[in-house]
Amino acid sequence: MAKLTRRTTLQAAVASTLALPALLPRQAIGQQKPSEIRLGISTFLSGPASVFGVPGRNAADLLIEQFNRAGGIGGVPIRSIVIDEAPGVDFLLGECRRLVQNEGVDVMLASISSGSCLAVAPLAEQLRMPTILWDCGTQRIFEEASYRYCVRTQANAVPEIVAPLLYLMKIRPDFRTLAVLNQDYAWGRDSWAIWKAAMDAVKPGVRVVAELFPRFGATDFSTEITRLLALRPDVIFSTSWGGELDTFIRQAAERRLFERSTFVLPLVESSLERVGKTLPEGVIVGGRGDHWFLHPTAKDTRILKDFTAAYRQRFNLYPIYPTFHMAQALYGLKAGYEKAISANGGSWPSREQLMDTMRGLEFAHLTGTMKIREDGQGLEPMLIGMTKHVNEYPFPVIDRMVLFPPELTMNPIGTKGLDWVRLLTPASVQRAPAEIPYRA
Amino acid sequence: MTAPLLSARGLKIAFGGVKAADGIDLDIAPGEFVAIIGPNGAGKTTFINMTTGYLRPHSGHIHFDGAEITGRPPRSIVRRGIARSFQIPQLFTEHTVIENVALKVAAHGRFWRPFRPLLDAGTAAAAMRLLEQFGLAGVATARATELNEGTRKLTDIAMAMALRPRLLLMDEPTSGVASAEKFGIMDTLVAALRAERVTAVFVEHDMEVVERYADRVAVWSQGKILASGPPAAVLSDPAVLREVIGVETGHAHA
Amino acid sequence: MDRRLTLPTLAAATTVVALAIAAPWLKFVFTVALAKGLAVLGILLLLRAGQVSFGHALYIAVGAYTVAFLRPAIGEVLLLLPLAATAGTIVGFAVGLFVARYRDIFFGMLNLAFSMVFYSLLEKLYAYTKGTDGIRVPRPTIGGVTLDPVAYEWAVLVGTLALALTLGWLVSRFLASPLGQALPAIKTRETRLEFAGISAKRVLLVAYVASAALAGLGGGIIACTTLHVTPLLSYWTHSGELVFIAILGGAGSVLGPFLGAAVYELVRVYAAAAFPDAWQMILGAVLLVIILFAARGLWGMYEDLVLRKDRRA
Amino acid sequence: MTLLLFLAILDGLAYAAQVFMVAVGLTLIFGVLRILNVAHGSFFAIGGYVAATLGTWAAATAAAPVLALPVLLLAAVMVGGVLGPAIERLVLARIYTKEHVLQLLVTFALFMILEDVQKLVWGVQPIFQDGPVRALGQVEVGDIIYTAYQLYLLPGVALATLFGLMWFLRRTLTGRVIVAVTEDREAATAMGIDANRVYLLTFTVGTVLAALGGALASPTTSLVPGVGVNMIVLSFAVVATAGLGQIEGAMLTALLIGLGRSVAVYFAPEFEVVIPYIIMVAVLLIRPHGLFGRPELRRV
Amino acid sequence: MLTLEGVDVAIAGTRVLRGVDLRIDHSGRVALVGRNGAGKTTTLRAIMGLVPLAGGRIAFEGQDLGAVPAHRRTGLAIGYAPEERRLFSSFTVEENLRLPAEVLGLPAAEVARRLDKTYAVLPEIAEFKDRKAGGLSGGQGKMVALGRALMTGTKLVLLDEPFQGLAPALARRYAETLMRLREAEPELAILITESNPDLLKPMVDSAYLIERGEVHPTTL
Repeated sequence: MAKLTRRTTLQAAVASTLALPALLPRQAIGQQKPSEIRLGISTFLSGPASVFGVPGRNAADLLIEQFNRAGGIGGVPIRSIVIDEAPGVDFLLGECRRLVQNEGVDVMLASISSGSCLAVAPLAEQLRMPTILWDCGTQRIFEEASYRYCVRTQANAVPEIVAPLLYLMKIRPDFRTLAVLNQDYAWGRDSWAIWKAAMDAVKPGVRVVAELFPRFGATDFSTEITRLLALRPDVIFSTSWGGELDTFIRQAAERRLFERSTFVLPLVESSLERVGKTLPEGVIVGGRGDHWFLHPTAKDTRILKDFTAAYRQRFNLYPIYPTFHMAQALYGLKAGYEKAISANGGSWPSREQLMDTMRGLEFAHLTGTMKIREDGQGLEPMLIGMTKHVNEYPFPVIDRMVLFPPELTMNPIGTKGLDWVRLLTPASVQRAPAEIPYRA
Repeated sequence: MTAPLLSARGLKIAFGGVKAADGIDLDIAPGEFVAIIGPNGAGKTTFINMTTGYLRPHSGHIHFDGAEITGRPPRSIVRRGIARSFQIPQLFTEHTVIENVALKVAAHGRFWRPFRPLLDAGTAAAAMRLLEQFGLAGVATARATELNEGTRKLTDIAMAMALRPRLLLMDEPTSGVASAEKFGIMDTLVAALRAERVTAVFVEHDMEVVERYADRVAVWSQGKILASGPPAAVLSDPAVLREVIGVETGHAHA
Repeated sequence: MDRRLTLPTLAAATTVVALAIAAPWLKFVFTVALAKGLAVLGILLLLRAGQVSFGHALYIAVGAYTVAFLRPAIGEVLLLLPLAATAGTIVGFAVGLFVARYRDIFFGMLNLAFSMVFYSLLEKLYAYTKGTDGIRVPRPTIGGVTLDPVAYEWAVLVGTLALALTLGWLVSRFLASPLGQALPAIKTRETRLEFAGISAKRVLLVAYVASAALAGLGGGIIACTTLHVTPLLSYWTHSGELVFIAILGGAGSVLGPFLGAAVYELVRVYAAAAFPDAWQMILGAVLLVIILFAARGLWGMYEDLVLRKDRRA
Repeated sequence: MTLLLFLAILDGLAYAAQVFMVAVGLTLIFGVLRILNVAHGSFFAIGGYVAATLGTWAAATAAAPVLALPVLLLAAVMVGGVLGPAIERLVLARIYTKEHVLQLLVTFALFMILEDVQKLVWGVQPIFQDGPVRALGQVEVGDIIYTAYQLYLLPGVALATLFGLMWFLRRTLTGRVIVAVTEDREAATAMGIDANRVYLLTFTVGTVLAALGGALASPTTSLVPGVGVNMIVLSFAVVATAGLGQIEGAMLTALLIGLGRSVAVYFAPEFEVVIPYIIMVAVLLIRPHGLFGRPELRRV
Repeated sequence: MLTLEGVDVAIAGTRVLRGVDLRIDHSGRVALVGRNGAGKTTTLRAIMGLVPLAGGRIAFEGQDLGAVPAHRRTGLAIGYAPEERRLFSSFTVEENLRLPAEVLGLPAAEVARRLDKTYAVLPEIAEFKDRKAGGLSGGQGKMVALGRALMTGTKLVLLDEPFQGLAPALARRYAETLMRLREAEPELAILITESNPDLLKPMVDSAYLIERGEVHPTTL
């Protein structure tokens, strides 16, 4: 393969195209134990979202090595093939087809971008390709269609936004004004819509003083910050991430915006190490699930400690939520295969058997156990807390943690998240579990 | 005298202080063949540019066939029946001679039919007829870049004729052409003009050509018309000789 | 049509079908490539006039979103595609009226500006476009028949191939017409056209609208193939990609765009497979090499090879 | 309201300064070489990355606050001084005689290559080095806190660049040589000017300016893959609106865009994204060759 | 001093100069006359290295100019006043004059000396030396172009159609200037092109006729 692709002439490209399919005669349903599990992974390797994509890929490399050292899945080693989803849907769908029809991939782990997931899911059905949606956040996927070949091993936008809102209500119930600053693209708009609907339900009458949607990829927020400084909202909500969130935090800190308003940053867990103690104490932190390398209940477990150590040793960074999401996908896949194999009397499961097993599956991963619902949606708790500066780390840690269970934050099967959040009541806040303080 | 085909009154234009036209009055009668002579930079080409709409005079008026055309865009003026050729022939270098002419034939007729080939039967025939008239049939399929200067000049004029003008303005039809060729070229084009009954004005430096072919000569100097009349009379006028000394008189060939 | 093109055209069409039979995943890749090739065919028209649009992804997106928006009401490819082309034509005419007045860099930049405004709108008008998540297009019928996925993919590929052949032929006819032959005059000296009684602006406008229609159709096909459209379709790098393909394929022939598009997609696929972290660099290097050493593109290389063979024979 | 407007103007000026710094090198290069350099955004990004790298190194030394600002300039000179001549000699010099489309695409190819080079060198983690901002401290306007970097340094550097360039082009021999080549390459050659050297020099200066833009932006923004992409489009809009090769025009356009954008953020945030394009289309409608552009005389 | 031997030049595939032989001696004043489009301008451009030679050889003081890039030729003490003036319009007149001398790296005193010399020959341009070249009239521009050529052309100046487009009064003034130059700089060689030979009669000692790119010695 590598040898073929290195040729650059047209003839060679055409010739290799012709030759490749012949190299890989595979049956559509392989009941026999394969020599390896081929795992296609789509992630961002270029562009701004590679901040998540590359850590996700790194986690996959690390865990697949670990799995393979321990005998792979059901005795079969895993081999991953990574593709870049940055060039857009038309390219990604072509690549997925190539992976499935040419590379003989057995399972796909699809995508960070919600747009990619929405496009890949129907293709997975068409190709009968077991697909795990490993990081994309949109709740639309399982609400608007049902898929046999797709499951998601993490939560979705609904709990990811509802949990920080409930936390805010618990910590600072008296806020009256709020401003939002989100990236101007689907996630920024979606997450604001959920927040607004939920907030109007649990605390009617909050005045939204500014809705700022700077351009996706913006490099400067000083105008927005001036405006926020002038408006002095009680709360500033932002689901921004990556470089833009870092920029916003730095610029806001330099201009002491944090002193005037309470910040709710549901994705800031992924920026903590980079922004360091520039991010002051008292900021509400989320990480799209119960992911943190100092997870309050899992931090002393072997599995998390080893992973964090190995990840740090290899990449010189602490793991962030996309690495946890990737780990969940891989642990889920492993658990699914193993359960299906044993249900199948020890013989290798078909794709359909695998996917049927995935539904309702409960599996252990880095920070605990989680469950995949019958509709394919994963259920995981939401870890929300507040920044605190400690001496052990050069960046903020999370204190006053609350682990919101899915029952409290996730809409049931058959409902639409955006409708369901309108049914939340101030009483929902009362059901929140107790805070867990940070412990070194 | 019949009403003039072209009538210019009080044309003025200046470029950065240089008066290229400083009150030009000129009438061209139907069927005339008028030469414009004068030193380089006297405003001869500027007159052509104003008449064809490329430049707008700062003041003055031009009428063609009784209608005012001052300041109209070139394409509107072409449509009314004034075509021009260029001192440096404006050929489409990537095309053959017949394609060049055919394009102008089509421009005058069926230009906006997007899927009809340029060289369809009608257009090709019309183009070929023109080429024959100009003695260019032999080079019809040659590329424009392969031609010598004289042939390019003729092609350029044939292209202008393809627009079926009533008035043709030619900018130095024999410049850059070897002396041996100049009369041949002029014979060919004058015959073609006569056959099509086209009125023509040409800028020329070569007095032999002017004497031999022009019905009338207009002498340009510093943006003004110094004299106008039959070649024999004008070219013996001492004032003209003095002012228009820049025109090659032939003695330099000695 | 130039008879020299017949053989390579047939060979190329046969190759596409043969490869798609041999490797099913190529059906999709080739369909997208041919659809982009249609848009590049439009770019070619403008290149003939010496103008480069750095915003033609706009019309691809217009076509694609037309299909996406109308799909709930109209479930038929044979209706959706003409509508996509029509939408491209209409938007192309409106924008063309404005941009046809400008040349060179200004022409390129204004096209870029319009495409970026459109891109922003697609992202902004979240209520209608679902922003960057994009709109899913349920598989439409073809000729009233609901096809299974594989048959549908074949039908779209073969249909696109037929469209590419037909439109390629029409464009080559167009280029041979007086109107098409007048395009180079805009590149060199457009006053020549004015002195022939022809409005250069109108000539360019015709070419522009045609290019927009082709790109709109290409976008429609892309929507019917990917079955999911996102605003990224109209991003300026995608416009750059179209120009890239035009130069890669070679502007000398109507086959160039399709050749270029197919090679571009294949190079990208193989570069991405071999170097997932640096495929863009490979593409850039290919482009650089083509421009520095074979500026007439792949078609120019082919011509050189064939001509040399002819001379030897 | 008045206060808001005043604040909007302050923000607009700071933003305009950044926009100008990005666009000025591009417009200079276009003025002389007649090449619209798509790789300009990459130079911006690499300038930023190198500045951040050097800044991190400087921050570790004892003289951190003193070094914070000079390293920005150093980074720009390093990046421009290496990449500019290398690219001009190895690539651009081969295509000056080719069509404009090809020239544009060559820089597009360079952009694609540099984009990945930058990723391979600096990775995908956002990099942030705000030493210079911290070194300069804060300023209070009313009860609004600004950073001195944003309020004084950026506009100051932009003005210094503008006047420096104007002085350089009008008052120094090298500058006048550049202007002479811009006006008439052949006549300049006939006057003894080596146009190739002028091209090399101009491209290098333009590259240094692009890198300086990036270096100046690096203390206030995160460097991530793709940070250069957005800059390209914005600076193209500035160059076309200004009139090609017009440095003062670039400043005026940057001001229009900066003020337009900040007013939009205050009063109609939905329009913020399209402000540069609206300004561009509006200006070109009225002045088809840009604010300061002169129509080139059409040849018959 | 300057010899052209069998010089061929082709522009866009058309041969513009065909085997041109031409010779200028020290302090020689030579006219090159011919009609528009005959190849006069191309001859001067070939001498200045602005068009590539398709054949033949140009030598200056025995040195083959083929080895001297175009921008080095003013350094050989050749000055050139192109047709159409081609002044740098955003510069002042004096900046235009200074530029070629400064580009040569001449010391400031030498530049000043040459400037004084130029103003002495062309006193009228000293009057508007601070005006922008873009605002000059045609005649003024011609004078400045001549002055600019004199700033580097201490051995040879090439004047391309200096009289073209000048009103008779201006042409007379320009001719007087050339006569003055002849007295001020007796050593200076001059090559003038012109379509009107009579204008040059009083000021040259030999002449060539150029026609269709071919050059023959002639008398005026």
